[in-house]
Amino acid sequence: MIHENVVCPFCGCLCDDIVVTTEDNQITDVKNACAISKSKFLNHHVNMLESALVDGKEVSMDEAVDRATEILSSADNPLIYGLSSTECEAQRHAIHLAELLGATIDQTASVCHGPTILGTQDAGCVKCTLGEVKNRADLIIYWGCNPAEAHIRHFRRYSVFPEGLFRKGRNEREVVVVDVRATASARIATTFVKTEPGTDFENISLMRAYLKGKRDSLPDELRDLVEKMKTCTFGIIFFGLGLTMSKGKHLNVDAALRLVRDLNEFTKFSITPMRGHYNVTGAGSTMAWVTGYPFSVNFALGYPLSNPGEFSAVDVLARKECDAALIIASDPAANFPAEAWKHLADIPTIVMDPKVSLTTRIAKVSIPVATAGIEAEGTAYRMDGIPLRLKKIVQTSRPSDAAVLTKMIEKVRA
Amino acid sequence: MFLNPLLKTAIPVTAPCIAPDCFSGKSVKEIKALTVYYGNKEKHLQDLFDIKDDGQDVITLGSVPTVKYIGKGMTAGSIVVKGDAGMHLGAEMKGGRITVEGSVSDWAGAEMKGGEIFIAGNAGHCLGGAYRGSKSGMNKGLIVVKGNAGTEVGGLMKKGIIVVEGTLGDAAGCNMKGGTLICYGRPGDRLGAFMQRGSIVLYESPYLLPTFTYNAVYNPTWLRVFLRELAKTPYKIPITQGHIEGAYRRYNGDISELGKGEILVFQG
Amino acid sequence: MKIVLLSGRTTKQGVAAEIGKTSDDYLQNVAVIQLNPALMDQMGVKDGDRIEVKTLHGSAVVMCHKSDIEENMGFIPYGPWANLLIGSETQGTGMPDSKGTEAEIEKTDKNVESVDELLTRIVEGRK
Amino acid sequence: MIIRNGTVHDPANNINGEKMDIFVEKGKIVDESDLKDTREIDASGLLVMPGGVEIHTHIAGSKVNIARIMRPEDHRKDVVKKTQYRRSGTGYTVPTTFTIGYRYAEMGYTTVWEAATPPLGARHSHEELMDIPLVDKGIFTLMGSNYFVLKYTEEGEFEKLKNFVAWLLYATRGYAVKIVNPGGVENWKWGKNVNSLDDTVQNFNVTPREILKNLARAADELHLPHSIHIHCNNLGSPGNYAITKETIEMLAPYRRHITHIQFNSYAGEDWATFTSGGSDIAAVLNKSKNVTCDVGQVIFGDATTMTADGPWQHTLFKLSGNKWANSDVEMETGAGIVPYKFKKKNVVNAIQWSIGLEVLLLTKDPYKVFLTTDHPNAGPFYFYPHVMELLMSKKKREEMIEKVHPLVKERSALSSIDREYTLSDIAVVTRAGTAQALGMTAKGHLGAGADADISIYNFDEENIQKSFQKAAYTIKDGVIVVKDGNVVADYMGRTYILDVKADLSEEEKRIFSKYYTVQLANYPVEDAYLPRKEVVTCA
Repeated sequence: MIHENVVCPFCGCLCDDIVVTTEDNQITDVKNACAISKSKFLNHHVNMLESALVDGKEVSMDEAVDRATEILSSADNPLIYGLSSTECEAQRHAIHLAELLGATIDQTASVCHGPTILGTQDAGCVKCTLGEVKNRADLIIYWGCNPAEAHIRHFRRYSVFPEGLFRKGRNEREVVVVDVRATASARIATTFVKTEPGTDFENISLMRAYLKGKRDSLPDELRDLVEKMKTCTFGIIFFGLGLTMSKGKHLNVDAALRLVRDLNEFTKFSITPMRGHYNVTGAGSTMAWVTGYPFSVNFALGYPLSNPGEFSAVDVLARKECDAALIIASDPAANFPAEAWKHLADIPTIVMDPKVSLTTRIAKVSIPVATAGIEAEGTAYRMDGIPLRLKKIVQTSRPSDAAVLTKMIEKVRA
Repeated sequence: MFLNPLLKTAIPVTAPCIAPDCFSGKSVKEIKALTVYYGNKEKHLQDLFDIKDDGQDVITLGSVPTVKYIGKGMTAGSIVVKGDAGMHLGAEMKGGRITVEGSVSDWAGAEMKGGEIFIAGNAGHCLGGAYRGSKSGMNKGLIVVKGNAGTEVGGLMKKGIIVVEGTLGDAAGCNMKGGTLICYGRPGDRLGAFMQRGSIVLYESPYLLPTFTYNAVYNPTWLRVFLRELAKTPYKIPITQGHIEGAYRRYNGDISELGKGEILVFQG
Repeated sequence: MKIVLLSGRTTKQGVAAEIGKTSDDYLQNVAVIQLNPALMDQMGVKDGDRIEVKTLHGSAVVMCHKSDIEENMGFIPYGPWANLLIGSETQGTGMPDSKGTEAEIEKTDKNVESVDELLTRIVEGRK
Repeated sequence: MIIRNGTVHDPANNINGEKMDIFVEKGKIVDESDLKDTREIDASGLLVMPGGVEIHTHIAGSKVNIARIMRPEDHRKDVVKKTQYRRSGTGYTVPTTFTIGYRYAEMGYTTVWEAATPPLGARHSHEELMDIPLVDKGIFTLMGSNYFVLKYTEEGEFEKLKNFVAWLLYATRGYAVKIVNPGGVENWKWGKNVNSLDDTVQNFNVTPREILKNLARAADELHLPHSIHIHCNNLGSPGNYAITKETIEMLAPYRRHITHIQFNSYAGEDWATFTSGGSDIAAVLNKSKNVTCDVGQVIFGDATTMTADGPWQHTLFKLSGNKWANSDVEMETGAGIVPYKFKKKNVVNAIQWSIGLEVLLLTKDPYKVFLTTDHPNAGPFYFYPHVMELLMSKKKREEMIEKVHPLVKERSALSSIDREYTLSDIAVVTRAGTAQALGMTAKGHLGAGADADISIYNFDEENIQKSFQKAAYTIKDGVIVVKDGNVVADYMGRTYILDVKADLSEEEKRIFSKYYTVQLANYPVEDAYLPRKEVVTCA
């Protein structure tokens, strides 16, 4: 059976033109996909979590869910974390569960583009959908990101190469890569601007001062860049963790957002974060419409309260503040500083995941679930905020994240 | 009133009721019954503290590093913490005084509008700062820290004074719109990022952002008056005659923004 | 040798993670550090040699790969090995310092820990 | 269910304050003879009206959510605790979805319309609507700068345009054609705007006038229940009442609804000479047919402005110095968000405040002008009861005028207006009129066959605002969802969509696949997002 227009559940590009062939409920071929996407579709059944586990022992699904709910209900300060690699329906249920439990809930943005959100909360954000870039952009800047390895089809589908309404293709666009090392992405650039690690804030500040007419001490390379930005007809900055994770974090992003704001005095300019996980944007969206806040939310007082640094997962774990944890579609033992995830091994941790992960290895309860976007349908939001419908292309007896969470909610309410 | 904590875990306690405004006019029995949260569990104050009426109006606490929002929004009276305090100490306070004999966690004095906070140990991040998204942080009042402070001290500050005798983390005075920040130790990097107005006074040489420009060496008249007044406070701030009469190098910035902020570096 | 440690995504890491984090593919592609050949010569190491990386927060043994990165830098893909080396302080943002940490590197005979060994060591160390 | 002995205001059925009983059976209003369920609500001494019908608000979708994400400082001031029946949330200018549903229902509103959905984000709007409980709801689809609309207007291909409008309403599960600063939003994609009805849109040889006329005609010929819903050009600018007047007049004889007309009723040359154009606009409304409007009444205090009018939002960012978000959507539209604070002592703000009231009071037929705050652009929707009080009481208006900038007395006619709204007038501008303008035949009245959406108030003439703030009962489809001002039930309302059905031509499909970044097959909103859909026939 051939499934067309499948939405890829890997990165924030959320490519929706994947063609997947299944035979006897097995994926046998994947077309249009990048290497990672192909690996995800073709290996989705490899290393699966075979059965529900409590303390390493196989149990029935119901027993695992019962045990998980008992642990969470009796905790004084439970943490729910993950969400970015599952569908919005599951996210909405997870938020509801957090509310009922009086838990802290955080999603993976806090260790990814969380600083981007903090920057936006200070400065706002001048952005556009990816099609605007394809149709109009004559200057494309990738700053502190490496789409050639992380968002592999971004160049081809959305920015550098495609023909758009007002741009014929690659030769009508200037492409600049700004990074601390010559990444694979730098190879497709018209210009590569190499910067010293940890100097983005200084560089952007100088560029902004230049735009305000203070022209001293701006290195030639940056002056050429800012002149290009001023004089293009439609410019865009795509930025990544090079800005959010390095020294300055949200202030780096804040500066970049202000730079783009300033550039709109001269021309049309936008900026868009290169979101990592395929539905991390959705996690921020669902949390925002239900609680008002996109991440790091606490329900201990019966209403939502947010404060990254206080209710963010890394901080809550590093300070050992939580006494139980539910991890949904994420692997903090692989992604968090060891200092932070160690605490997950000390408390009863519950993991919902289709696969064996580092966190399932240290968890008290493991619950196998369907892989969203392959075995379960639902909504996901692309990095630019466009929602698309994930498809179910393989049948499974495993419940979706949303179904397991619904059960937990019923049990907590009972 | 003396509150001896009975807390043995790292579970955070939310207790904005520990404030003179809330205690005043209440009997000991009523105070004991005030609502606090231990994690997500609603409790009475007496469940978490051994409360003794010591006949004083001052609220005295033992070491409470996990207790948040002590003195939140208080308008008068006094709190003494005989040890460490948790996050949001004195947040949005309008008057009165808080003394911490140990160290405090992040957001102490955040968005405060008056009153005084004295910290004998270290302070965390966002001291006298703003909550995310706010238009302004500290807007009047005085904070004195004997030890070190974390990042983004005095972020979005509009009015008021912050004195840190130890070192500062990065981005102190970021987005500052007014007020004065004084540091005696090593200031962190990117001081005054996005600064619009206000003054940062330093007694060790900083690494300055390239968007601050040198103006002059001089002895600012306002600073003399200011330091003399500050010396009168009971906090033993190490102000010398030399500081009052000496010369300062003045830098202004952040020129990527309005650029009317100043950083004064003591020269001698 | 002192370097600035960077971490980030690689395609190989992405592909391997989808096979499974306990797979050999993952170990081969993620427990690695990319270094400049000149620096490697200076250290007397060649492609595939083991390197111990130490920071304020911890240490990890990884395999060394040639790359056109700057001489004063080292790149480790996101994953449990990189995460042994970074701290959990987020400065009130939620985000730990994942890029730009200072590190010390040296050649070593120690083995590269597998995911299981690494987990066992840390979890056992807690008890 | 019998609602016994209430004082009923059902102006659509010419019932203006009669003491009578209302009968409800299976979610509908029925004649007494059809009643089986004989439970009673004693409404003696209480005011009974149809449930409120909101015609223009911003409650769901991408720009609302960008505003939520951008404004944590807004949420901290207004927190909503969970209860047995109610989810938690935050309120103030951009409330969370659940809180929106509760607050509308608590005021006695039972139907609300999200007024501006970018087609590509329609799925998002519907997904949020799924989390807005208690009320019926739906979306208007943004079309004023859509590529195909511009293309077919330029080419003079009206039939193709009409087909495309129908298809887009189907694909987005939209209910009405929304037009925001026609042409200006496309020009903003190059950092520019349009300033008159006859300016040319860059790269397209069309004018705002042509876009408006074509869409108005399409909406009429498709027999859409609601007319085109227009956010005029030059919104927010001094002197813009002229373009508003011209827009209303040149669109005759087509039906048209001008939204948040306060923002488009400004006289004067610049900010210094800023004056109300409210009475001029009311005069135009009084003499025109087939036109309705809502006011977008200013509420003093915090607001969050959000609109597809990107160029205006850039101007507002520069005027206010507040943070600014912009979000352009490929092939279709854009959006801008800027927090704003309306201050009593600010002369422009004070005059803006007076204009909404002027238009409401000087327009003779209440079926032409409706109460909105263009939530949250001019202020949050839950201030409606405050505005009702000002409409019903000249004394309250005078008290307010004394508190605002004194120039209001010179630059606005408000202080000279004696009219006081009756309860039936209130019922028209919040219920009967809006339902009629929206073509919702089962809403806005209490005649047999209507939906049993009923609000009951403990009305106190001395305390009008308080009376309308918390309904004694809000009944939705015959279910009591609010009692004594508190939510007492968990209930899911319907989503209203149209029965339009159209296909794209091969040529359109080709253009779509070339210039959009999503597959056409993934574009139309699936039924999964309409848990309770109500399909309205266009006739």
